Amino acid sequence: AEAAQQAPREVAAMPAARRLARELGVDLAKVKGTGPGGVITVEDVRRYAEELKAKGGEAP
Amino acid sequence: MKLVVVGGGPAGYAAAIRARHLGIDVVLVEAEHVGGECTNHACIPSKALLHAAEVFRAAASAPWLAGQPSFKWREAVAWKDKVVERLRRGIEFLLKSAGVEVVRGLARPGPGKSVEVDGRRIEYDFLLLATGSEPVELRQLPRGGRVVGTREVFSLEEAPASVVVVGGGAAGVEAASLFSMIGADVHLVEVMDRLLPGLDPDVSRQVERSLAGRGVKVHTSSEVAKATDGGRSVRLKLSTREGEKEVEAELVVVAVGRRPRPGPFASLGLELDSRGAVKTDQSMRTSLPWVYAAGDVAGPPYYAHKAYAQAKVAVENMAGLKSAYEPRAVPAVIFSDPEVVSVGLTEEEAARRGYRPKSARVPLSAIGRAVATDSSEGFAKLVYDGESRIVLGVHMVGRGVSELAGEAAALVEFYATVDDLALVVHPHPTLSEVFVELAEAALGKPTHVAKL
Amino acid sequence: MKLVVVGGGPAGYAAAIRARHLGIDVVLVEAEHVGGECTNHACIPSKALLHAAEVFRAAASAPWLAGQPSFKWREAVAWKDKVVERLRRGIEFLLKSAGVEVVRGLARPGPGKSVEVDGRRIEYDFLLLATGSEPVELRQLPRGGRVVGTREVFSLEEAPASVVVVGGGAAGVEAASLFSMIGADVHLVEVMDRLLPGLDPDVSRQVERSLAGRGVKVHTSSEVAKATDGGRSVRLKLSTREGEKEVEAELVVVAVGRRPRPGPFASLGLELDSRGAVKTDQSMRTSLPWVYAAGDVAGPPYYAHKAYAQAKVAVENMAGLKSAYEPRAVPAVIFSDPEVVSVGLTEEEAARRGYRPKSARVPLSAIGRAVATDSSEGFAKLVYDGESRIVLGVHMVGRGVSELAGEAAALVEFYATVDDLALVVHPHPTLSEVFVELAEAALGKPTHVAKL
Ligand SMILES: Cc1cc2nc3c(=O)[nH]c(=O)nc-3n(C[C@H](O)[C@H](O)[C@H](O)COP(=O)(O)OP(=O)(O)OC[C@H]3O[C@@H](n4cnc5c(N)ncnc54)[C@H](O)[C@@H]3O)c2cc1C
Ligand SMILES: Cc1cc2nc3c(=O)[nH]c(=O)nc-3n(C[C@H](O)[C@H](O)[C@H](O)COP(=O)(O)OP(=O)(O)OC[C@H]3O[C@@H](n4cnc5c(N)ncnc54)[C@H](O)[C@@H]3O)c2cc1C
Repeated sequence: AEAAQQAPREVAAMPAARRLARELGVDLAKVKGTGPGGVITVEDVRRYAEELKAKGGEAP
Repeated sequence: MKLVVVGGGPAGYAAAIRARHLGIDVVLVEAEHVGGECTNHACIPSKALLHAAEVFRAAASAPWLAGQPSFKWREAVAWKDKVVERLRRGIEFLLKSAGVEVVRGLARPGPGKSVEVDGRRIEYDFLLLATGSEPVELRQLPRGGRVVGTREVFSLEEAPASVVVVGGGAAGVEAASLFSMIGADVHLVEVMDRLLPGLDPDVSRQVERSLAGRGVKVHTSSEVAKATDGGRSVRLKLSTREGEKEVEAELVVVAVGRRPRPGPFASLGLELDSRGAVKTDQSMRTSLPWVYAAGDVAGPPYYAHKAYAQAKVAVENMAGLKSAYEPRAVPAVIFSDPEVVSVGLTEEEAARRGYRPKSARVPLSAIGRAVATDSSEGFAKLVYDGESRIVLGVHMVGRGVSELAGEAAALVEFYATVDDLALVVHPHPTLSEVFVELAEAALGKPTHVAKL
Repeated sequence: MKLVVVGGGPAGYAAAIRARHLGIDVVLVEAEHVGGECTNHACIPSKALLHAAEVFRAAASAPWLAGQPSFKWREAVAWKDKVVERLRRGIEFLLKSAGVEVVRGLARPGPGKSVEVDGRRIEYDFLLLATGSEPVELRQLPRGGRVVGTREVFSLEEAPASVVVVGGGAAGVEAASLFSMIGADVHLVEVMDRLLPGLDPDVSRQVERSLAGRGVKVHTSSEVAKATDGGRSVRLKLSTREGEKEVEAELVVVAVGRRPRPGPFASLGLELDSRGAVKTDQSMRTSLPWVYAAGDVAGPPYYAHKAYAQAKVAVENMAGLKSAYEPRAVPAVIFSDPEVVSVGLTEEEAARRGYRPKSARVPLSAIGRAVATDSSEGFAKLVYDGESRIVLGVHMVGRGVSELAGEAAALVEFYATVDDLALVVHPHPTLSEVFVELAEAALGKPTHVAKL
């Protein structure tokens, strides 16, 4: 599991974004990053989760 | 909700405090002293004595000081004891302020969800095992008399004039540094073909060169075959690649590693790995859903900061938060002279994981502060992915580099690229400028290293 | 394409080297020595002597050393000279390796796009002004005799037994530290109501307390009204809020700031700002499109690392790259004892820019390494936005904090949130753990500080 997670082309996300994604069950691969160099920030995860909720009505 | 934490080391006390923040009732059971091995017998005493030795070394080698100083071991130990006591009392105070009940004694599993301490039964909803680790012994070199473990080193009555340190890992290299800095005759014996075998090979080479430069006799690919106590000294027969050797010293320090210590809790039937470490998932939950483990008992790497991080994750999960222990970088720092830092991946590890690693290297002699503090021996190496240019690892040897490990970890955690790093303005003159230099070297435009 | 760089300090030499990487032909003109003020007379000599003094201070206050050391000023100066020479030669070597032509002499503007040096005319396509700054003088305290500037301090024949330092900015606080560490009787005079008036007020307070604790007499809201040279000492009349005071010392050091020095290039008619700094845009281009400026001549802040960063931007733009000088954080570091770091915004500045700043504060006494190195005086403060939780600034006072400024800058540049920071594993025991502690304090769950 560790190897797969650290594998290249992994999604670049800040630590708190990784953690929030886990908390909300968000797939980081689908989130667009707006941080330096396109890194996914906590804000990005939050925005994505809200958009999903607005669209589908159900939890992401 | 009630949590019993067994063990008051970094894992245990951090867990107890974080649990209180989350509104959990906590009893912490500790057999010896809060602060654990780390505060009382390992991290702190070693760093305090290394600091004392460094003050001596710097003074003794400074051409601008008159009056040759001499190192008073007993006074250094007494000062170290004060440091330890101050920090231990600090932890006691923090636990008290947080409302943690601390129970003294050896905990054992009780019936159902309970532990027993000196006949007292304490029930829990969750149990956190934070029982740490114990030293690995060498059959051919049993401790006793002039053969000691790392704990004893920091409380010796007198400084030995000669020492053989057996084990070239972090603790061994620190012990060899300590004694050589205060003028002892030191042998360092390592079974593998280099010191610090887990780290970048360039790091090992530099550390060997630096120690040898101060007179430490480094014996790699060498094993202790036999020990003979001669009363006033111990004689060790080493079997090495080049045949047998004999070394002799007043003191032998065995520092050949540690092993997880579930102790009486082994009887819970928790799943263990091949090393004997309690197996956990990323939430630090063991094979029994109400039992968590954190710190050394959950296996390597054996660092207090790993213990802190795991402990917090464990109690957050008990409180229903979905945190996970999944750092990209857990710094390894060795407080030897020179210091060693290893954060993230080495080139070899990176290649194994499918990256296309490249590296950049900068000698510390290129850094103004290193020269201006008489500390220009050593180097820093940056490992990054050749395609994405993301920083994967940082490896350094040099006096003072320990304080750069935090930034290195942040770079790896933040997926910083070398392009990003090159644009972070680092103050002049500091050692931390080496980060800019490394990034520029990676980009083919170093300022303070001649381009070949 | 041909570039002439005037001035071989941090701005000038970094520009010349970067320009060569970009394939630009470069002539660098330097009137004194490459390395500029910084390497030869400021950053490096001050840090080398502060290091020497710190080795003495640490040794003299260590209960584990026998034999009271004494500080030999001349030997310290001689060692400092060697450090400076080694670094200056290093820069000469780097320039040579990069293929930069170095011309000695004072450059003046020539006709058209040329400069003249001792009658030689050198044509250029682009000119970079990297002429640095010069000390501001005090009318009532002209330099000469026992009244010296910062340059002279580092080459005094003898250490003064008593000193008045006039100016409580970075250079003044460093000079006061230096002399007080080696046992001189020191007065420090500042016209504003606190030392380091540009920084966080808590920082000023701590520095004042620490200096006072070592016996430095700090006079804030005080101005030199009159100076009388008594031959073996100088007497200064200070006008203070509480009326007049008199102080006397063997040496007076004037460190009341610096001012940009375009020198002969003022005649080019470049636009200057109210301070006399050459105005530039973010590409470091002046009002003449073929003239760029970088470093002190382009105005404050006066730091070598700012000079490096601007210089690289300037030449990158000459080469057609669209880089810009727009850092979010330019660290301020003062290498006094204790050291001072200020990175990014203070709370006040953050509020002015429309953030909703909050702050967290951690005393260094909460950090194991600080206690184990006898350096627990001081604190760290994190400023972050209350809404986004993005780190806006870090302000610290304490022995050894200078090496933490790079990480602080990285946090600000990478828009790290306190949540991100709390998850970066920092090694134990290091000062850098204060970052985790600050982040946890901001999140209301500090581990090593009691929550009230
Ligand atoms: C010489 C040396 C130097 C080191 N230096 C560093 C360093 O600089 N930095 C670093 O990060 N790491 C260092 N380490 C490693 C570090 O000490 C450990 O990683 C750390 O102590 C692990 O913390 P822990 O809480 O898991 O266990 P410990 O600190 O070992 O604490 C476990 C505690 O549990 C108690 N306990 C165990 N079983 C029971 C029971 N059944 N009932 C009650 N109490 C029990 C023990 O008495 C002990 O106090 C060093 C180790 C050594 C040997
Ligand atoms: C006491 C003191 C301590 C300091 N400590 C630090 C510190 O620790 N860290 C830090 O970052 N900053 C420090 N500074 C500030 C730092 O020295 C300056 O910011 C830095 O030197 C600016 O670099 P520069 O290249 O712009 O100019 P300078 O270093 O001043 O270099 C300018 C060069 O241009 C040459 N020159 C000028 N005009 C001409 C001409 N017409 N023709 C030919 N050559 C010319 C000069 O001879 C000089 O060598 C300190 C300053 C002082 C006074």
